[in-house]
Amino acid sequence: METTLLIMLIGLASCALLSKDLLSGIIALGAFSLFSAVIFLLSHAPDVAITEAAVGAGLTTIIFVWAIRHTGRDDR
Amino acid sequence: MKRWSNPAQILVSFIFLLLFLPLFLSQEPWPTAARDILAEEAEKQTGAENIVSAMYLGYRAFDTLGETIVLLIALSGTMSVVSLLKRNSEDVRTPVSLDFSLEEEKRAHHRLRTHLLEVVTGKIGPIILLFGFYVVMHGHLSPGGGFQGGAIIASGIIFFVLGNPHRREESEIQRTTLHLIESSAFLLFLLAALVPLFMTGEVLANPFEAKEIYIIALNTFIGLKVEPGSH
Amino acid sequence: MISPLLLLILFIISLHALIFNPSLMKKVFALNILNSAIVLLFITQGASLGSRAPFTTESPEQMVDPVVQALMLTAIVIGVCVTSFSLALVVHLHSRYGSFDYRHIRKGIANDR
Amino acid sequence: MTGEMYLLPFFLPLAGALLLLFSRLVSDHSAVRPALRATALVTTYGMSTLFSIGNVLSKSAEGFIGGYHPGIAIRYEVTPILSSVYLLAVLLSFISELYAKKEMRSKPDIAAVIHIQLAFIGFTLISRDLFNLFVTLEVLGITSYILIASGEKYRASLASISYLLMSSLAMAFFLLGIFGIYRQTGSLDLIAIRAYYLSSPATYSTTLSITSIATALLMRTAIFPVHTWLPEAHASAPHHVSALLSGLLIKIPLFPLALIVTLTPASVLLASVLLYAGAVSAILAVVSAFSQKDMKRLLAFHSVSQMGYVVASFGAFLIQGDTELLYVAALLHLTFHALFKATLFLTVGRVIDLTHSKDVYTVRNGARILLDASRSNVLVIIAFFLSAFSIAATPATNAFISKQLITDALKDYPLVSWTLVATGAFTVASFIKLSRVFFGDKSVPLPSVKPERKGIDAMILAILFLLASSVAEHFSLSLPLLSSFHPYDASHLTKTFITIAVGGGLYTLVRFKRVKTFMHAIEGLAVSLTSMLLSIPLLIAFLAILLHTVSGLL
Repeated sequence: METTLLIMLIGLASCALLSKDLLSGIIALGAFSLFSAVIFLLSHAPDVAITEAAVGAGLTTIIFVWAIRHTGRDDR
Repeated sequence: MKRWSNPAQILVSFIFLLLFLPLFLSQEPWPTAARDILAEEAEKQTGAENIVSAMYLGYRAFDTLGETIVLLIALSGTMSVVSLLKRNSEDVRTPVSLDFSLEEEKRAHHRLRTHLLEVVTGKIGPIILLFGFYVVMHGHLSPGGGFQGGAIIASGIIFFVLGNPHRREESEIQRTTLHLIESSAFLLFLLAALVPLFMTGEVLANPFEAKEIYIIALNTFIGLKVEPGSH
Repeated sequence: MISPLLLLILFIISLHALIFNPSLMKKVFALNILNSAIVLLFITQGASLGSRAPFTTESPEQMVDPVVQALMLTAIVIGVCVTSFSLALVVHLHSRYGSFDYRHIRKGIANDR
Repeated sequence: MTGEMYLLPFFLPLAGALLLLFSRLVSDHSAVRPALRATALVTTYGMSTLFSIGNVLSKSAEGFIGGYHPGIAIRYEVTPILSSVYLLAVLLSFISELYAKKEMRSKPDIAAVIHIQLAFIGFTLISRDLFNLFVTLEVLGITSYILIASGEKYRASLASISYLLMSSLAMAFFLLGIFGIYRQTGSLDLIAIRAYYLSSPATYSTTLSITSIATALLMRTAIFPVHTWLPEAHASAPHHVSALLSGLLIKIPLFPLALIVTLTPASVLLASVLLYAGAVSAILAVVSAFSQKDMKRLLAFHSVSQMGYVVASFGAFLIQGDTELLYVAALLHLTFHALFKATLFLTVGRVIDLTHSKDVYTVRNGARILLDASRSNVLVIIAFFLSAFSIAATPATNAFISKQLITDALKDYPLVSWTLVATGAFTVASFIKLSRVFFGDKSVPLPSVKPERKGIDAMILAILFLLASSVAEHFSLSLPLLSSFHPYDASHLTKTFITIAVGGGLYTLVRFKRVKTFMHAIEGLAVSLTSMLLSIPLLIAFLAILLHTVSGLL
């Protein structure tokens, strides 16, 4: 289970780092955080999971979206 | 096509992979000394059943102080850079809801989407706020605590703001309120750190008979601190 | 055994992007992933001790290590703060030079002087 | 004082920062605002000075924050030496804030950042816990990114984000190092970790973890080859920030570094790396400094170079372990450098502000321009020349003592010692170059400048420097440890005069065309962000392999 999730994380990370469209990159990053939160939960770390979900998947995504609203979504 | 990943660079990264391999794959058993002490003493010393909270706000509350201060100054730094941006661009007075949509999505025929957003956020917002307060107050018993709860409350507020497309940013008033909450939370946290110094001679020690009060208080202060910080 | 290896791969992918990708935005992405990789490493390895979340219970020998969890809470928050400030700087630079590529920005700054 | 009252001076700046944050709530024209600001200044600088003096005069104290269980809680240690370094930090932050008092009044946030930085400088000094060091270093990092970017220039923003990326990468490796050490020792307390490594063999993972942490600290100290962020960051920041960062902040990570170096069983090797890296850093940076056109870049490269002296003697001290002389030499030079580098940045900053140019080749008549602006600027000119003489280590200045002490104490390592003497000659040359800015042809018409009313700061600045300088020199010579050290005997004076003469000679060499093209080539060298970032994992890997193979051979 953990292995599958980790492989998905690697996929999402590559997706975020390679995509030319920043918005899809940000969504991939958000999904990355969400899956890491699931891994934390599976590793018996509920506190870290709740933090990662609230902060990593929530706030960070909002900050990123705010940023590309000011810059445009092309990675130029 | 991608000039930044030529073979030489991939080789360099591969060498790093080999060099750091032993650190990641080390097979030594994980140390248990700290866990055993904590399992024995944490609840007695701090009053928190959640041992992570006991660590975070008891044994290592000093790290948490550093963390909240990072949050405080990163926020004020970000704000000061952002205020430079606003000065340069004309669309200062866009509604907050549009702040989170991209350029081409500002058009009128996306109204339906906004309407949907309005209804959903209006219903979910209060529940999120309630849940946030629950997480803050129960940090010593269950997973979560001030930081997480604060972040959840902040998301709830962002939901409210998103759901209300007609509201303009009353930036001046809002900023003052935020500053007030933020500074008072910092004051309370600092008091929580320093008052024990004069009561018991230790910084950040737990001065109460009922130990969990201190943890709940710290959780609340951090929640207060985070909540405006996340806007 | 397999999960630390995967985390190492994740670490190296983000390290590679952080160093070699010229786009500042992608560098910030990579920094985020780099931090997450280390946090994941701490938590998954710290969980090798047992099979219970760290709450006071009758069987402390089955509990995972609470120390690393508390440390990682702090590390996650600090990571987010650094990300938000760096994004503000990136947006600030982009507003003037219209690019995320640091080479382009540096040229622009040299021309401005 | 009892218990953790020792910690009080380190918390007071936080209270000061808090007052400044509250002052944002008051309207701009209200009288409450200056009152809050004044209280903040008194709390931060006045009261923490008082309590720190108390700490310096009393014995060392150690304990765990919150008085919790050893092994889990955060260990701290307050010693008189650390308290004196903290006093220096208080002094420099105060000068820096005073210099920019107009800006500080309109931006209480930035002033609060300076206060918070001061508090965390203290925490970094006293912390004896690995993860707590990570947190305090992150706070110091984020405060410096914000301060660098506070100049609102795009150049400063790029410098700030380059520094941010490089330092966050280094801190990621720091965290990885914590992982390596914690999984072996099960502890974060540096004293316990040291005890563990004394009794167990070092594996490659151990070495890798320790070098990861050491590299992060070296990067903050700006030692070759991870110094590349510094010149641009310190040159593009506002003047008072440059003074604060160059004078103070780059020195703080040295203290945790000394703790980390002594953790490893191969500490002697790592310390020798410090010794030679310091020397290389000193000579390379001074050559770059000599070639610079931008006045502030020139000064920034000198910071790297002077840190080379300090790190070299720190390294030698850690190799020998019991030679107090080297430690004292390093600390004295660190203190003196903090004083004169801050003064140099502030005085040169004044010239830059008045002439609107940073070009060391075209700005002339600086002294007359300064005097035209305000009569009291004569003190600025005096302060500049005193600090220039100090950094060039001419007799009767404070750094003369410390540099002689360092080169003397390093006599067991002739290569390093002579490199540092050569560095001295280049330092003299580049300060002749910089001083030309103040002179010029009397017949040339001056650009018209607005008269300014900054006299009081200039006076405070110059007087503080004069006081500090003479007190420091007097004090250092009266240390019992230095009773057998005579800086004013024939051999030292001859060496100094030869160095100065060679420096003058080097300066005249600039007339030759070949030298000029060479200098232009060095000045044009721009380090790309990629190589900046790459240098960190490369250095970690290099050090780890070096230490591991060499200690395996021994």
